[in-house]
Amino acid sequence: MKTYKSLSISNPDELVFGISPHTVSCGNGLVIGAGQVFPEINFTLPTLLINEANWQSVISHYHEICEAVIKRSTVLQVPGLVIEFEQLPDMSMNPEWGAEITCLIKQHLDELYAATGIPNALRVTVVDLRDTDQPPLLRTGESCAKTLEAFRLSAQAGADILSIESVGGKEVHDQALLYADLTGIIGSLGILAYRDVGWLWGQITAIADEYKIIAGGDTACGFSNTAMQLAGQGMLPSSLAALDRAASAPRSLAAFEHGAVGPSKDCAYEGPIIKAIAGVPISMEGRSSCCAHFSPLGNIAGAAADLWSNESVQNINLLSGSAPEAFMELLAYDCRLFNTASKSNPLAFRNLMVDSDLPYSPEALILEPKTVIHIASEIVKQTGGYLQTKAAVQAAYEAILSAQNNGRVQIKTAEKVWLDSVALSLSAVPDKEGDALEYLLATYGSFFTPAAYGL
Amino acid sequence: MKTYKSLSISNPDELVFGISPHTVSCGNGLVIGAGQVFPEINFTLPTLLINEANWQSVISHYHEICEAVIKRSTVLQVPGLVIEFEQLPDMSMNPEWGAEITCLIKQHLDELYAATGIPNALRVTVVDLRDTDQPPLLRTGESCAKTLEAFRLSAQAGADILSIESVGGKEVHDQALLYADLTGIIGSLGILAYRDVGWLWGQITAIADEYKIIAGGDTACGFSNTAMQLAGQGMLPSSLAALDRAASAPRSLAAFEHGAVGPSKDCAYEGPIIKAIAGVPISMEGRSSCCAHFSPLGNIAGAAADLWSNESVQNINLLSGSAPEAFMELLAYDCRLFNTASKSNPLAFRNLMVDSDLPYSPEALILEPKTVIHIASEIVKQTGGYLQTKAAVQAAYEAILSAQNNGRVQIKTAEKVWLDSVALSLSAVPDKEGDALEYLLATYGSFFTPAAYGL
Amino acid sequence: MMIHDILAQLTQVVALGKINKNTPLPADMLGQDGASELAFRALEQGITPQAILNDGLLPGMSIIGEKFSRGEAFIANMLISAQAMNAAMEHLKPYFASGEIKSTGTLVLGTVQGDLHDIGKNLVKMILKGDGWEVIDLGTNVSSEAFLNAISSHSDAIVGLSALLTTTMLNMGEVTETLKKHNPETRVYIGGAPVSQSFCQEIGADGYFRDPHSFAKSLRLD
Amino acid sequence: MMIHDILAQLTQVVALGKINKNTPLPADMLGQDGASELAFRALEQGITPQAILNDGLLPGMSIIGEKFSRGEAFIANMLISAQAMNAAMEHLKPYFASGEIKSTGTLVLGTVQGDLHDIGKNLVKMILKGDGWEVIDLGTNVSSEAFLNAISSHSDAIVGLSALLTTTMLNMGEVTETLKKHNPETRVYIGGAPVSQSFCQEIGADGYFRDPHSFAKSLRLD
Ligand code: B12
Ligand code: B12
Repeated sequence: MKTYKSLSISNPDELVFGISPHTVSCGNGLVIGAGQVFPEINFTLPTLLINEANWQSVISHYHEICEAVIKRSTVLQVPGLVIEFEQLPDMSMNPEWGAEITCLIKQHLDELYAATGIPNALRVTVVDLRDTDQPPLLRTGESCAKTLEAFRLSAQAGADILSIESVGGKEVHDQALLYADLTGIIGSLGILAYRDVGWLWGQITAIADEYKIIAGGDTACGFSNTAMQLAGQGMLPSSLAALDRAASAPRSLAAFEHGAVGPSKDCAYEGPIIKAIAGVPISMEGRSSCCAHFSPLGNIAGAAADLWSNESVQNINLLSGSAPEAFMELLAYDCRLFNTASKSNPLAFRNLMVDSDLPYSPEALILEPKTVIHIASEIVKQTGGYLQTKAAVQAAYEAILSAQNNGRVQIKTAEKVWLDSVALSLSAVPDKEGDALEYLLATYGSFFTPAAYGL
Repeated sequence: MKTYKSLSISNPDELVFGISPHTVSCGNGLVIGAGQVFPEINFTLPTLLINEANWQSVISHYHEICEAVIKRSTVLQVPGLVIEFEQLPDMSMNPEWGAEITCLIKQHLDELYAATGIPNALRVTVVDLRDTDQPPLLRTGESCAKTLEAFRLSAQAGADILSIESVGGKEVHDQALLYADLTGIIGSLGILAYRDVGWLWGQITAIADEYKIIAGGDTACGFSNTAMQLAGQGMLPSSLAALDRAASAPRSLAAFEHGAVGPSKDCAYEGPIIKAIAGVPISMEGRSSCCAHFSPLGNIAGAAADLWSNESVQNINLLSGSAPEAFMELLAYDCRLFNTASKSNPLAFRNLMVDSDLPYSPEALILEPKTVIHIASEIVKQTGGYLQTKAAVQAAYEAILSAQNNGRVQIKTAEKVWLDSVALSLSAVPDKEGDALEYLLATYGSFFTPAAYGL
Repeated sequence: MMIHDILAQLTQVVALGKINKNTPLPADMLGQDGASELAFRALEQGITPQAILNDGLLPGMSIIGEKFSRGEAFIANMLISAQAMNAAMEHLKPYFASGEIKSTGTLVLGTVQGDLHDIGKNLVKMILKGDGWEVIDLGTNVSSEAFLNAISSHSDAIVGLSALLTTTMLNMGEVTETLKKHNPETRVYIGGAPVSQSFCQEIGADGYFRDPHSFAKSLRLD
Repeated sequence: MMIHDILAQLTQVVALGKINKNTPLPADMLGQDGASELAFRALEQGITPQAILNDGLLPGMSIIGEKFSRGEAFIANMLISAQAMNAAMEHLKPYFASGEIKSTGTLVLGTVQGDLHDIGKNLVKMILKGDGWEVIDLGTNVSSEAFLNAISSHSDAIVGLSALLTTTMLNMGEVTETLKKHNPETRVYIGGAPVSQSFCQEIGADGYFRDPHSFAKSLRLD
């Protein structure tokens, strides 16, 4: 296990799109983080049951999507391309199904490379099936075995990069989030999720090594993107979602402590913090993923991106063509902006993206390069997931407070009262991991089993 | 009739997004061209027959769309909003239908203004029904009367801005385009379309004046966007589409000679040339309209935009929400980029957009500010649509040649032969409008009637 | 006017989320009576359990619900109000069992087969509980048979289905069919991001709701 | 080997778009024989009209069609080749009338009611003509009745429908129904940007094609 005691990028002005200290070479001649931002296109099935009867139709959808996005990339002469195949539950439950589609997509990418020389790679994201059981077993049982088998078969079938949106700790975090319980949030992310990600990525890295492919990265999607969505629906204070984002960084960093090398996963908006610490290339999504979810991070998300993604879009028809093809066009143009800026004044463009979102939301503040570096540096001062998570939340809270005080960021009236109460709640968060674990057991004991976390 | 003998903007560095010499005030407190770029959101029905039986369903779609886009604009705090209601044929054929929807949308916008103070306006685009007859009658007959009635009822029902994608001359241009016949193209745009736009906008301006609303502008969509689409499908040389774009500017300028004041219509990519000449604010669309059509102009289209549009998207569900809401989010973020850049260094961002597309296509070259000003200045040196159109094509051709020679723009191998032949074809284009008209009559006489053009 | 007083107080503590004397929130009510104490006292005063529920507790939930709808409160506030209400309900429970008062109704709820998303479903549970519904939560990845079993032992229950995937949403059709075949009277309601009104009609369900509040509201009107 | 020679020459001039001796293009063939002269001469030499069509003209169209598909030629080249072919066909026409050779078939084509977009439809016409089809173009905004009338007088014709609007595409269903009711054997093909394979199945049409080339190709295989 690797531990990060210092930052890979400590100057905010070096945290910029397209460049990361540790580049990643993968797939058909693609080098990520070496100066260019590449599109990472994502897609999914339209309304369609996945079963044997529909299998031919499923396959044709993926063929059709590949043809469309490859055609568009070629026309727009993208400098490189990543396709993410995000499996749907049935495809991981039946890993041969996932493998068949992996193989199909890989073939399209190989043909693209042969025909045009456009470097490319295939990311396969397996579904984390391990919360089928309640409480989740995580390290044992059939759903764990299936999840790992899905990784193995995907690797065999031609995946270049492996990823997952892992769920350990979520069963507690879901509860804590709704009650805005900071100790619960920090404990579930810093103790439970942190331990699970470490264990899981040990397994994934072993598979990646065996097949000589890349262990990409994880995402706290089920944690902080849920928080972001809930805040977007007015269910949670936006500042809570902001704190939750910071809190998720040590948990996602654990993948890199256990062998992942990037590119991190697109929906991991904690990516910039990871990039600052581990120096790995990251995938990000912003306004380009308006097809998949809304967010207060549309532009600022691009500030440090090495891949630029649309998260997901169904294969349905728009007026121009299929939706995946349309979003391929959008990504290609966005990447042209990134890469043209790289040649002249990348910082000016980065700051434009940052400044355009910053005033409107504390969630955007967390992605501001200066704040990112501040949070990252507080994280590396601590040892172990729990203390790191607590420090990250503390740093994020201070950043929000000071930005509120000097008027850099709007805080909605409704959440000012809540924000005022945070200092008190934070002071109640235990200093010792053991105490926090006890709290989790006392408060949420019915939702999780310590054994699932090797506790 | 106004004639333009000099440029409103003659310095390429003053041709920039958000600012136009003659601002337009309209709707609920909206001022266009005074420093900010506003989103112009567009939408249409999903697959659905428009008839009496479905009318309630049609109405609910428009309600639902308005609620969604207004919610998103409010959440993202847009500085202003234009909604374009682009009618579908049945709504102009039954002008009360179009008026009912106009009224419905206007009400939503009034509520938005009352609730949030976000300035806004409603553009209504009527369908040009005048080519129902073949050859089109244009100035007489039932379809002409219906088209004008649709304008009147829309104005009555609450439209703030009137627009149309008019079609006079298209019946000849369609043919000439497929045969890559430059005399035919220049003649159909410079004589026929130019005359028709002038006549039609005399009528529209009168209606706008009567209701004290804004006569927006026209678009050569049926001409040069068709050429762009055909070039995109490999049917025409991209350079021909580029020449056609330049050729369409005098035709669309005719609307401004006859009382239109802007904002021009989103799909009028000839907008920047018009802005340089007439100084009016323009609406543009680029990567943001990936839902509606593909183009080689995704970024460069933004260089001089005063409104930024998505052209059109059906009211269907994406994973995030409805497609109109998703594209509202995209436009809002794009406008944040524009408006944040305006505060610091607008030219740097403009040049980024320009430089990112320029190398890839001669069609992009036509939108480069320097080239725009060159073409515009050649246009104002001439008098009358025909000579202006010829001069525009000549200027565009020279720009393409020189950009090809100094390697600034890629020309595909397949079209080099064609480009080589252009000099000869251009030299064969008559100097006198009368000769060109004779040519049109001889070659395409069965497609049009001179009387429809007052000839 | 004692009756009015104590019910009004109950409404207030529910809306504020004051569960009992010992709970620390809201800070300015430290040591004061909460919903639990007040409900106990109201029963002592001879106020009917039905009146306590209808005129004391439920109006409190409405107040916080409305605040929430206006964006002036968050889900945590709702949840804590629901806890306050539940604390009061503890005292009323015996009367429910004896049939003296009737609960609003029973909702059988679950995320359909193949789908593990459950936050939306959990919110539905919490908010309907707050409205006095008894909720039988079957969890995630729930098969048609499991729904059928649950409904067999609660024949007057209504059913709520949740799905977040464009693939699994189709399983809602199967569940609806199975349930309606067994008992055409069973009302089935659906929700979740990819679902829509037209999809609801397609599969023959009885209603689609964008969020739990509109669901609860509509059930109140039934 | 005269026969082979002149047919090969015909193929070449059609592919290059050399219509007749006097046409200026291609510049390096100025004054040379074009399709018109060569077809006339071939008939004189006693080559059958059917052979001229099948072994001279159509292969020329195939060559330019393939070049077009590979992105090495434009629609204008196709159209000029089609003109060259038509010039040659002028000499063959009498034999068509007499039934000595058969044309590929008849296509009744139009843009459906409510829709005035016609460039796509016109391309279909041009390309199918180039493949030897007789095309009856009903224009735009064509009602079901108009299609029915046209098909009544050409009972063995196939039908092509075009639509560019999400609203008018639904009229394709009505047209198909009307035509099939009248004669279930009538084959109806559809195209246009918003249309798709699944929509085609939905309305019971016989085929959807993304572009005229794939349409023509598939008809060739029939
Ligand atoms: C959080 C999340 C997860 C978490 C789930 C955590 C959990 N315990 O639920 C995790 C990380 C585990 C996850 C996993 C996956 N997810 Co997920 N996930 C999300 C995310 C980000 C938010 C969902 C959420 O909780 N929203 C907040 C809640 C409150 O909203 P809601 O569920 O819509 O509920 C509201 C209403 O709909 C309504 N409601 C809901 N149910 C009901 C029922 C009734 C009766 C009523 C009246 C109302 C109602 O009330 C709620 C409150 O208003 C969405 C993104 C998005 N844009 O929604 C993706 C999303 C749903 N997931 C997606 C995908 C693809 C997956 C995975 C397949 C990814 C993978 N390859 O691993 C897996 C599948 C897991 C499985 N087997 O089901 C896609 C779905 C794409 C598709 N094809 O449909 C989405 C849209 C993301 C994306 N844009 O690509 N996901
Ligand atoms: C040019 C154009 C026009 C021109 C039409 C010129 C003409 N003579 O056709 C004008 C300006 C008149 C026009 C008007 C309108 N248009 Co229009 N138009 C377009 C545009 C830009 C290009 C269409 C085109 O010619 N493409 C090139 C041809 C070659 O492609 P194609 O038609 O798809 O055909 C190809 C294939 O589909 C196939 N094919 C076609 N038919 C068939 C048939 C068969 C049997 C087969 C096998 C194959 C086949 O072969 C062709 C070659 O590959 C599109 C944008 C777009 N993205 O497509 C909008 C578009 C179609 N128009 C649109 C709209 C809204 C309109 C108007 C209602 C606008 C208005 N408010 O006035 C009016 C309606 C007029 C009417 N009554 O029909 C929308 C449709 C939205 C919707 N709801 O469906 C579009 C998509 C623009 C947009 N993105 O918003 N339009």
